[in-house]
This record gives sequence, structure tokens and C-alpha cells, in this order.
Amino acid sequence: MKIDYVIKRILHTVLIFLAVITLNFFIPRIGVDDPAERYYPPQLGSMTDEEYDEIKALTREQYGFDKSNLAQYAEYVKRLFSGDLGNSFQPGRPKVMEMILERLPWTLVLSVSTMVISAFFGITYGTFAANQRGRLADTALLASSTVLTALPSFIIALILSMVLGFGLGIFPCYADSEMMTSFDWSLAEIGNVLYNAALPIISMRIGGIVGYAVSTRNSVIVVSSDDYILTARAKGLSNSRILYSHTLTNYLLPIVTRFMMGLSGLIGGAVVIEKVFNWNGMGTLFINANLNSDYPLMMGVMLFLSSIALLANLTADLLYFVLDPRVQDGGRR
Amino acid sequence: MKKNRILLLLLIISMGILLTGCNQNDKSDSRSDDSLYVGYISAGFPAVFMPWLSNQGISPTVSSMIYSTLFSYDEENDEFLPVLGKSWEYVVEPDQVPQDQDYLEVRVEIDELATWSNGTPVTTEDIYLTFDLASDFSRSNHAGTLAWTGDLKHDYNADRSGELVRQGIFTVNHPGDYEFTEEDSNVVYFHVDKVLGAITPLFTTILILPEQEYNIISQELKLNTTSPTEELMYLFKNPMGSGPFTLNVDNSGPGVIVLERRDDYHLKDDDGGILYKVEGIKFINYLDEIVAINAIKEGDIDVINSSVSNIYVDNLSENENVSVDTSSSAYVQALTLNVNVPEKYSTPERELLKDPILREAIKLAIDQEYLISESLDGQGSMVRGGLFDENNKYVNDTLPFNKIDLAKANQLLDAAGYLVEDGDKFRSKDGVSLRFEITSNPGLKTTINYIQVLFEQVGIEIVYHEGGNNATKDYFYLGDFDMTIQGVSFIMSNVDMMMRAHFVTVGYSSNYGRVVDEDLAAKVNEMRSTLNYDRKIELIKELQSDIAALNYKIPLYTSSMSSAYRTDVFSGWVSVKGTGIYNDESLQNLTRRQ
Amino acid sequence: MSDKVLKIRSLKVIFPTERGIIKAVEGIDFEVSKGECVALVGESGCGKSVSSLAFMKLLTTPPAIIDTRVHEFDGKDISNYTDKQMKEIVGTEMTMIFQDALSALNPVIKVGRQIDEIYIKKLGYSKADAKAASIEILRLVGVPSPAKRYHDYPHQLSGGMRQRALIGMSFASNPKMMIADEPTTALDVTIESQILKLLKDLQRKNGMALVLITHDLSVVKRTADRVYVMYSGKIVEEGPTDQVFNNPRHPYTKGLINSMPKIGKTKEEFTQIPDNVPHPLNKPEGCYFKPRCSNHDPEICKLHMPAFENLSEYRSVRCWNPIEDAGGE
Amino acid sequence: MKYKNNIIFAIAKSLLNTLITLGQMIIKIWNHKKGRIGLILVVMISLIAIFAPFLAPYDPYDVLQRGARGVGPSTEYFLGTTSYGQDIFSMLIYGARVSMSICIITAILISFTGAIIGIAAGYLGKLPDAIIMRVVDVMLVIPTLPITIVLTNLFGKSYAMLIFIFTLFGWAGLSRVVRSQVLTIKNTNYVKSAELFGGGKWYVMTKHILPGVSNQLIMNTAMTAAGVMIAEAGLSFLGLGNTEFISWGKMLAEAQSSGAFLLGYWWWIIAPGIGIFASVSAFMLIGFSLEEIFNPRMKSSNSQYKVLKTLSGTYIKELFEQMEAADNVGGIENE
Repeated sequence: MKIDYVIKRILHTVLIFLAVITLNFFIPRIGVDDPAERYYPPQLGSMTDEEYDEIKALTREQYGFDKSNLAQYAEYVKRLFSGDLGNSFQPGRPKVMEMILERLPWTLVLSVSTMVISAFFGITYGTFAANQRGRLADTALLASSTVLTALPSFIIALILSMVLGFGLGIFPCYADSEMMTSFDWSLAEIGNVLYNAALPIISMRIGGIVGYAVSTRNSVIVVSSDDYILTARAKGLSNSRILYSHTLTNYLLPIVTRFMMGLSGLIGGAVVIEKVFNWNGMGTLFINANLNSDYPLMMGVMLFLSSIALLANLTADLLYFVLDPRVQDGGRR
Repeated sequence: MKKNRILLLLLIISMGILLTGCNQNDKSDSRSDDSLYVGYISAGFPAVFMPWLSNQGISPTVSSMIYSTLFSYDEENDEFLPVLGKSWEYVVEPDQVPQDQDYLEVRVEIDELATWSNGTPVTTEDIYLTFDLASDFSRSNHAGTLAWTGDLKHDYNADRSGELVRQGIFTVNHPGDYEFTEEDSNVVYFHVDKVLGAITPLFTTILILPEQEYNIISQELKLNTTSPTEELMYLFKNPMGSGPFTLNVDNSGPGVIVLERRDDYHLKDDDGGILYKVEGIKFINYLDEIVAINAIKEGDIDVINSSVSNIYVDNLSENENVSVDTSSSAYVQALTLNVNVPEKYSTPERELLKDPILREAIKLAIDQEYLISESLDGQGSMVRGGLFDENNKYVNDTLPFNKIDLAKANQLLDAAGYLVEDGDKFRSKDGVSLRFEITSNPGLKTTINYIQVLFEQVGIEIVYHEGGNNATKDYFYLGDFDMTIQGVSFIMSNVDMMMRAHFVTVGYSSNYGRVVDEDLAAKVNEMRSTLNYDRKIELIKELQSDIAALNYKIPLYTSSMSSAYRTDVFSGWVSVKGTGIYNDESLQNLTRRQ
Repeated sequence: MSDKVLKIRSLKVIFPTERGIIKAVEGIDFEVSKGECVALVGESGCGKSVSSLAFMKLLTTPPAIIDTRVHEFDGKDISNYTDKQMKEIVGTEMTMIFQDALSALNPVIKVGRQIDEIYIKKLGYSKADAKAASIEILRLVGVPSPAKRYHDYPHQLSGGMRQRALIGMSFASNPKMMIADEPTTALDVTIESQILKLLKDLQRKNGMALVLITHDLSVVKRTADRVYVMYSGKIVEEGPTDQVFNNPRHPYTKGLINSMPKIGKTKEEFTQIPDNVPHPLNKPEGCYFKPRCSNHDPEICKLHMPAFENLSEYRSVRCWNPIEDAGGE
Repeated sequence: MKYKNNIIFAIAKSLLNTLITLGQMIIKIWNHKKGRIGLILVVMISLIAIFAPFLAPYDPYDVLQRGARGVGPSTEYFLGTTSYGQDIFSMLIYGARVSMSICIITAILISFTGAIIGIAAGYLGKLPDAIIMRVVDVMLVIPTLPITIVLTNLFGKSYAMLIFIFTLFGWAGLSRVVRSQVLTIKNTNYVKSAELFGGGKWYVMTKHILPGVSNQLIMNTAMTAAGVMIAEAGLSFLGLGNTEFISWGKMLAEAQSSGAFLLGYWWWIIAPGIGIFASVSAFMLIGFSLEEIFNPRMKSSNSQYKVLKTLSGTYIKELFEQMEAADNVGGIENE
């Protein structure tokens, strides 16, 4: 029964992954008569039509456009599973995988630290607000949540950048490009990264903190009114015991899901923030790929983002499985 | 309640830790070296550098610093200056070449002091391999700057796939019918098309590759294969060139490219000292112009590689350490009409554009002065006949400036049967209304808005149509556009190329948006192949007025370009017409202030 | 006085809301003696659960606002006890069980561990001792193969077993008083009687005071020694169980008894009290039961709330016009 | 023929029902404090959008109506001008047209598709359900903003295409919610009895299931509208939205790339920012109010605390004394 569930979840994930791969393969092929023509426009000057046809034929051959879609697809999947996302259209045809892996850490710096920070502060403050229900801390939270959830992160980013960056000069208005290439794990460098990442992180997740806080607060309140908390209180357990042993275990469940789901959303959303702060992460890589119509790279990034989302979902499911015994017995959540 | 206080405390403490962690400002050490910091506005830096395979973004800039060409071209004196090549000569002077010989022979001597960055000398083998690869379809496709190698005269038996009879370039090691002397070990011969300018692109645009590395290229492992091997990728990632700078691979990334000066570079300054005075160059990527502008104000960079928008000029000038240099740009913006529509994309409107009367009327509706003052805020100048530089001795200065004449335009259109139907604002003919889309990138939208206003007065409706991110790939090559705005330039070194494409040099080009006229084509060919210099100049000027009269590329303006640079760290900036303040001459002249 | 385990005088609980103040409990007096089983009966919404929570000082303030004249537990005045002081007696000396054992047990903690908590946190047992004691108490409350059940999660047990486990949990510390809030509502009839029997046995064996909160009169009849009938935040009748059942004096009590399903009852005898309990925000003037009372006096009942009158030593009623004494006292 | 009429009738009827529910909902929202603010804002912005040509002092699309560049707020230009001399106030008003229409149309489309697919999955069950839910799983995994960028790259970014793409990737989440609701409704007695009495699938779906999920749908439409507003703004901000029209996101993008920061043209950023904020929060307020209307648990408990603060200690004391006194009225008399 227990193992069944895990296997089912994993199979399910694999199935979705295959579907995502398929989409990834076909999306850039929609509406293109002859991909070769798009990928290799002829040059100025002496190229004759025959020469151009020759190049197109060569391109078709090199990219495998001459084969049937199915054969191309099989090839694509085969390469994918050997960790090869193909080669970018960029000059020199660098490997998409390497390009992504080069940028990934810098996007993760933003999104993971943002996640952790917002989850930490959000959960702490949310618990605090729930215990302070109706008082200042709580009302302030609810009021700010109405404001902050309605403000897209890039507007917050623009305002922060205008006020704290360009205006007061407390934080850099844009990321130090050199930092990313010369990073060496020294304390100063880590500090520098934090200093540069401060504004992006704040603007990405100031709303997130509030979001976490509100959902924590609400689930604490909901959980607190559950009967088993009453039982725990009727047992005369200390408040902290009730909080950590009874309330926390239950309200963390939905928050785990939220955390995992949030991760993929954040990396996707980082695209905008990276642009505002000149941050050389996956987002800028993606926009660059878009400008050059570099489909292998675009689809590579998409696949990466989708995989992260999938993995996050799977992790959330498995965590649920570990944390909630009801799921282990096949119960609905 | 106690619990709450602890929670609150925890919150405050961790917030404090975070903030103090953030407050480590160590910006000051970012200028610890003597490199020139160059801001570059693009979506990101490439990870690999294969000199031939890109003509976009920073790649050509960096490649031309790491690798070198045979010669460089001195626009002012119309002569080739030595780089890898020490000297060159026609084996037989062009005017003495027999009529039945359709090629010229050029002899180039390689500088024996020139070395690769690993210290080995540049040899004729390198030159041979380079041109061999560049002209060999089976080992590398044309890409980027290699288009010109079609002018090398290879002769085959019957067709291209047949036996090679005469090789267009050869070295001592690949002798043809020549006798070689001992001193000739440094010599390469070119057989080129009988076109005066043909040697220019061969000399000045093809970056020489090291034979010791690129000898792995074969028919199986093509140079621009879509999936390079590890070995090839290594070469792209760790470029070894013969240019004045080398790439510091470890310190370069998506945001920064670090170039270091080679002190063993074979070219020296007049006093025999190091030619390039800057010790290194750091290109720093900025996604947005505004960020670069702020960086130069803050002192994070010394110069911005590209022209800055006019709106910032006043703001930048407020900073005492920042100067702004204004010079004219290398391009004329021209309204290009699609007169050579491929069948697939033919529409009634596009067919109408083939009517010279309509084109004439369109030209008459354009007011250059108005466009310059309104859309450029006065930062530009008028142009004639598609060319702009009045000091250029090849420009036909008898050509008149385009002047707006709405009355005449309306009169022409009325006479040609383009009439305004009742209740209609715009003209139409045979049920086809004069409604055209200008396909362009959003950057030119302001200009297009003003063109809309101008054309409305002659009853032509103009609609803006965004044409994708990459004009050439998305619409220009395909020929799927009514009108577009295109940069047109005229550089003497490439004059025969320009002329054949009717002045276009920006990126790729195509037949679309170019009148295909047999008489004109014949005249262009005559100009290209004539070996009489004076006759050539005469034809160039004639062609200019012929092409201008066709009115399919209607000059709008040439905009001024403003280059921003700092004067507190380096001195000795040199402004070069058409390229702005960041150029090779500046790099050779800049000295670090103490 | 010392035989009184719990003594409450004039307990009042209100909840302020946007639309007005909810008067949940309006001054009730309540007593339980050692070894006595007292039932607090009433329809849902009459304030009995709130009262029971208030007995144990488990209501969260805010939102609730509580006031009592006397609040004694086991002879000690606990009305001014702090949260911390209360923690010392709640769960050990006074315990409580709730109606739905599934939701009353923490779903993500094993049943055994939840019982352990009492031993470890309240009684200071070691972990191993606690486990042994928990298994023992599970056996005592009649959970089959308790050592195995110890490791089960609440949802893995059957309804009856869950309730047993819950009872075991509140019985673990040999409490002086146990409040059972609708302990059998969620169970079917056979299990119900088993559970009631278990409760009764435990009570007798240990001389524990048991407070049974229920709306089910049949449960009361079978289990309780004494009964309090509550209506709309007030006690309307009090007395020994058999007397109240045989001889109800308040029309509400009578109504409740009449609405009890009973074998052999004809349809005419089986009557529901008309209407519902008044909304706590909208209580009628005068006697709260007046609108539903078939026997009310239009004058006095409308104007004044009747007082809680002692009819005899053991019986009291709150009615202007109590039902005639059917005798048999 | 008769069958066809039935369908038309059913559609008309369900449409009418929807309208009635919608009307009732609007009344409910109006009676809710937060909802009323949201409703007023949405109506106001929509009116501004509809009557933009009458309200805007300048036509921001008209190049001839451009004034001084980079002028701060003044009587001539309420919200100042851009670096290109466009009147920001007029841009804001015209921008409302694009921003609001995209988000309202998309939200409605998403609700429709989400509802239809969700109901189909939930009610039909078995294979259709399995297929639809797997598709939903895939859709939910793909990050929205990047896929939108990819698709606009491929198919252009015309107004209709944007709406299409937003809808294409927006319905999945909703249909999952709808499906789970349908599953609950499906097992209720009235649906079962309707089926038992020979109600066709179509009949049951329109008559019983749709009304059952309509609350969720209307609430979701409001929330989706807010989401689309943010997404469109984000896309435009990246310069990847529709370039032919003025939208608030595009105004921000232009402001950022044209140096509003550096030149200190704060009004250029604040104005569209407020536009986006106001409309997003308006939709959210409506959504929240609906949530509270449908699910009052959270709200009522919260308001208790608010009330508590307004109550004074003496008042409560008096109240308790009153209670005791009332209790003793009869008692005293009887003593």
C-alpha cells in the first residue's frame, strides 16, 4: 500500500515529464514550413540561389530536419536522457545544458534564498500574528497583504530600485556583473553577493513573505480551532508543546506544498526581476534566447523550469506522504 | 505571551543579521586593475568565441581583438595598413591584365614577427587553411563574415562538384604554376575575381585561424556543425588568436568579458613601444541602456560601447568626469519599399509598390527636416541620394536633397489614378487602398508615427507592424513586408559589395527591398569589374543617381551618435567618425591617469 | 463542602461580534460531587459545550469573556488561577473527552504517542514507562491488542476504538473529574452502550466525578445520577435523574422527554418541541422559552425571566408556571 | 429539430441562470464592505477605459499632440509627460483600455473553458476525466510567463493572440478546482435523483452542476482577472507584449528603458504603477469579498476581535451585572 503510492506518484511524474518533453519538442516546430530557412538566412553579397539551397540542404541534414518528425523526436528523447539538451543556435553552437548550468546557480541564489527567507519570516511572523490575533501585528499583516499581493513584484522592484538604488544609493541599482564570474566562496564575496542580491530578493518576495505569513496565520487559526488542539489543551499540555507538537505538524502540511509550488513559480518569475536588476541568471538567458529566436535554448530553459516544477511537486507529494499518515494509507488529502 | 515575545525577538535578530550581511559594500576594489572598463548593452555575453560564426552582439568586437586580419583599411587615405600581412602587391597591375584573364593575382607577404598567443609564429599554412576553410562548403558553410570568399577564383572542371583546376589561394607549399624563391616562404598568393574591391573583404574581414588548432576540421567535423565535438568546443571556448589581446577565460562569463593585452604583439608604435596602451579591456554587460548610463555616472565603467540616447546627453554632461562626444553615425536610415516581393508573399498593396509613380509620390511626401526635428529631437542631419557624407570623395554631390512637395505628390497620384473615394480618407486604385504596413522593430516607432502623419497628407495610410525581434530572420529576408526602415551605408572599401546590394551593409540582406533591374545590374557589374580607377569612380557616381531615381530606398535622415566616456581614469580618447569614441585608435592612445 | 469536586456559581460567558454580543451562558450554577455522574442536557446551541469548556477554563479569552462568582475545584478556588496554574490540574485532575474522536485525536501522531504525552509531560514518566502505561491503559479501556494499536494512527482505528483510546487518554491520570462532551454522538447504538458502560465502570471504580454533556436523554437516563437541563444559556431545571424523568416540572424538560424515541410509544405521544432554540443574538424578552412554550402566561412570561426556584432539597426549576407535580417524589 | 431546440433552450436557460446568479452576486458584493470598494473601482476604471477618448486631454497615439518632454505634473499635464513628450495622464487613460479589456476578456474566457472542461472531467468521469486531468497536470507544470514568451515569439503578440495564449495556459488550475467541486455535487442526492428520473447528462450538467459551481467560477473570474493583469503587465514590461497599443505594463517598460529613474521622472513610473495596483487590488477585493461571502468562517472570527477592541471594560462589567440582576428578579420576588 505504502510503496504503491510512491511508485504511483513517481510513475505519474514520469508520465507528465514525457508529455512535457513532447510539448517541448513540438512547440518550436509548429507553423514552420522549412526550419532550415528560418535558421539560416542567406548572407549578403555573392551568394547565389544555388549556394543558398546548398546551405539549406546542409542545415537540414545537420539539424536532422530532413528526417521525419518521429525520427527527430526519437533522436531528441534519446539525447535528452543522456543529459544533452542539444546545441544552441548561438555562434559556436554551445551546449544548451552547459549554458543553463552556468546561469542556474545565480537564479537559484535569488530564488532559493528568496524562498527560504520568505518561508522563514513568513511562517514565523504568521505564527506570531495568529497568536496576536486582532492586535496590531495581525491587522498590519492583513492590511499589508491586501496591498502587497496586488503589487506585481516588478513594480515593487522598480520602486525599490528607484528609491533605495538610484535615489538613496543604499543598495546597488543593478547587479555587479563581475561578481558572478569571480565568485570564490570567500566571505567578502558572499557578502558582496548578498549585498547585490538584496534588492532583487526583497522585491521578489516581499509579497511572498506576506503571502506565507497570511497563509500561516490562517492555517494556524484553522488548526487551532481543530478539535485535537482542544484535546491537547484539555490534556493540560504547555503552549509550546501544543504549538510545536500538535499545531505545527498539521499546519506545515499545506505550507510544504506551497513552498514546493512556490519554487518553480519563483524561477519563472525571476525573468522579470533579473531584467530590472541586470542579473545574469536563467531569466536573462531566456530573454536573450527569445530575442535570437534560439529555440533549442528556449526550449531547454522551458524544460528545465518544467522539470524543476515537476520535481518540486513530486517532493511535495512525497513529503506529504512522509508527514501525513493518512496519505500513506491511500486516504485523500 | 512569552512565546510571542521570543518569536518577535527571533524575527528582529534574523532581520538584523540579514541586513548587516547585506551592508558589506566593497565596491571600491572593483577598479583595482588598469583595465579599460567598457559597458556593453546586450541581452548577454556568449560563452564561446568562434570568430567567423557570428556577426551579432559582442562576438565580432571581441573576436577582432583576439584574432587579426591580414590588413586593415585606412578610410582616409584609401590604403591597406599591415597587420598579419606585411605587404601586398598585384603580380600584374590591374590595368595590364590581359583581357581574356578573368582574375587578378595578388601576392601577400606575411609578417614573420607575427605570433599566435602561445608564442608560435603565424605561417602561410595558417592563411592557407583559413581561406581554404572559408571557401570550402563541404567543411564549413558560409556564415557571418565569410560571404565575401566567393570572390576567390576557384576554377572547377565542369561544375562546382567537379575537379578543382585552379585554387583561388595557394602558398609555397601548395604551388601552382609559379616559381618560388627562398624568400617566398612567407608569401601567399590569391587569385581573386577581377573586381577592384574584391581584395578588401579578403584582406580586412577574414580573421585568420591557427592551423595548429583548426586542422581538425574535416568533412565529417564541419566548422559550424550544429553539434560540435568536445575538442572543437574547447577551441571555441579558449580562443587562440594572433591579435593584440587574449581572452581571460576564467574571469569571463555571461556578464563580463576580460581581455588581456599581449605584450609580444608584433605591431609596435612609432617609438617601438607597445602599440596598445591599455593593459586590458573589461566588457561589462548591461541589459538596459539606463543601467549602463548609471554605471558610467557611478564610475563603474569608462566608456559605453554604443551610442547613447539623446535624452541622456544633458544628464550625463552634468557629471564633470563624463564627456559626451557627438559624431555622425555610419548609417542612413532609409524607408525601404518591398519592390521585389516573392510570389508567396505577394499582396495587392505590394504589387502597387512596383509602380514608380507611387514611389515617386511617396518620396515627395517625406520631409527630412521635420523628421529630424521631431523624431530625433534635432540630433541628426539630412541626407541625399541614400548617402550622407559630403566629404566622401565618392559621393555624388550633384544629387539633390529630397525635398517635401505635397502638392506635386498629390498631383502625381491623382494623375496615376489613385483617387480618394467618397467618404474615404485615403486613396485607392482598382479597389486596392493605399494602406501599407511599416514592419520594423519598436525602437523606430516614433519615426514611423511621424511618417504616418506625413503620408496621411497625400492620402496614404501607414500602419505600424512589429516585425519580430530579428528583422532579417523574421521578415526582411523572407520578403514578407510592405515597407521597413533599413540602415544603408556607403564605405569605400566595400563599395562594390554595397553597390550590388544597393548600399545595404547591415547584417544580412536579401534581394527583397531592392529593385531588380537588368540595366542597373549590368551597370553595377561593369563598375565592379572595371580595372580603370577613374571609370570606376565615374560609374559609382552615376549609379548613385540611378539608384536614387528609383525611389525604393528613400533616405530619411542620418542620426548623430553620442558616445559617453569618462575622463578621470583614462586620457587620450580619439573620436572616429562613424564609430564613436570607443575604437581602435582610442585603445592605442589611451593612457591611465595617475 | 469537601465532597464537591466542582462548584460554580453564576458562570457567564459572552462573545462580542460585529452584529452584537452573543450571550452564550447567562449565569449558571453547577456542582458535582465526588463519585457522582452529572449530566448537562440541552439542545445544540444552548450553551452546554461552552459551559463545559468554561468549567475547565479552556475557553480562549478573547474572543470569549467569562465571569464567575465562585469557581472551585476540589475545594480550591481556581477562579483566579493563571494559565500556568491551570495547566497543573487540567489533564491530570480534571480531564475532558470530545464527541468526534477522529477529529479530537491528532491525525498525524500515533495514538500511543498521544497517550504517552500525558504520562511524560504531566506525570513525569520515562519514555519506556509511558509506553508500557499507555498500552496498559489501552487494555483497560478495552482496546483489543493494545500493543499493536499503540502504533496506529487515529484514522486506522474504528470509531469505537478511537473513543476508547480517547477515554483512556483522559483516564490515564486517574482524574478527579472527567467531562465527557457528547461522548457517543458519533457512534452507533451498540458501540454507544459499550462506551457508556465503560465510562460508568471507570467512574464507579475510581470514585471519579463524571460530567456528561449531551443532548441525548436516553444516555442521561442510563448513566447520570443527577441532571441539569439547560436552555439558551440558562439552567431551567435540576434534579436527580429519575425524578426529572418521571416528573419533569419545566415544560422544556417535558418537551425533551416527549421527543425521546422510545419503544412502544405511539405517534401521538412522540412530539417535537416546536421551533428552534432562539438565536443567541435575538433572545426573546422575558422567559426565553416563552415562544416555544404551549403553557405560557402572556403577561408575566413576556416581561420577566423567572428565577431558579428550589422546589425541594434536590430539585429546582426556572418557570413561572411549572408543570404540576406528578407526585412520586 | 426538437432536440436542437432543446439544446438552445437549455443554453438560454443556463445563460439566464448565470445572469441571475451574477446579479445576485453583484448585490452581495455590493453589500460587502471590501467588495463594494472593488466593485466601484472596477466600474470606474472600466468607464474610464470606455470613454477614454472623451476623458483624455490628449490622444497619446497622435504624434502631433506631443508636448514638452519630461515635464512634471502640472495643470497642463496632470501627471507630467514622458521623455518623448506624451501626456502620461492620457496614456494612463488609454492604457486602461488595453489592460482592462485584456484581463476581463481573458478572465471570462478562462472561466468558461475552465468550467466546461472541469465539469466535463468531473461529471463524465472515467476516461475523459483521466485524459483531462493528465493534460491539466502538464499545463500546471509548465511555467506560465516563459511559455507565453515562447508562444508570442512563434505566433506574434497581437492582442487576440495574447488573449488566446493566456487562456490556453490559464484554464488548467480552475478546471481542477471545478472538477473537485463537481465530484462533490455529483454525489449529492438531488443530482442522483435527477439522474434516476432520467435527466440526460446535458440536463444534469446545466441544471444542477453548473449552478453548483457558479460561485466558485465568479470568484475565480475576479481572481483570474487580477492574475492576467499582472501577467500582461509583466510581459509588456519585458518588452514582449503587444507593442502597438499603450498598456500600463508597457508604460512601465518604457519608463524603465527610457531612464525615468535617472532623469528623476518618478511620475512616469508611479502613474502606471498605481493603475495596475488599483485594478489588481479591485479585482482581488472582489475576489476576497466573494470568498468571505461563500466561506464566512474566517471572517466572523476575525471581526470578533475588532469588536472586542471597541468594547470598554465597564460596559462588559455592567452587562454581567445586568445578567445577574435579571436572573435574580424572580428570586427576590419569591423570597
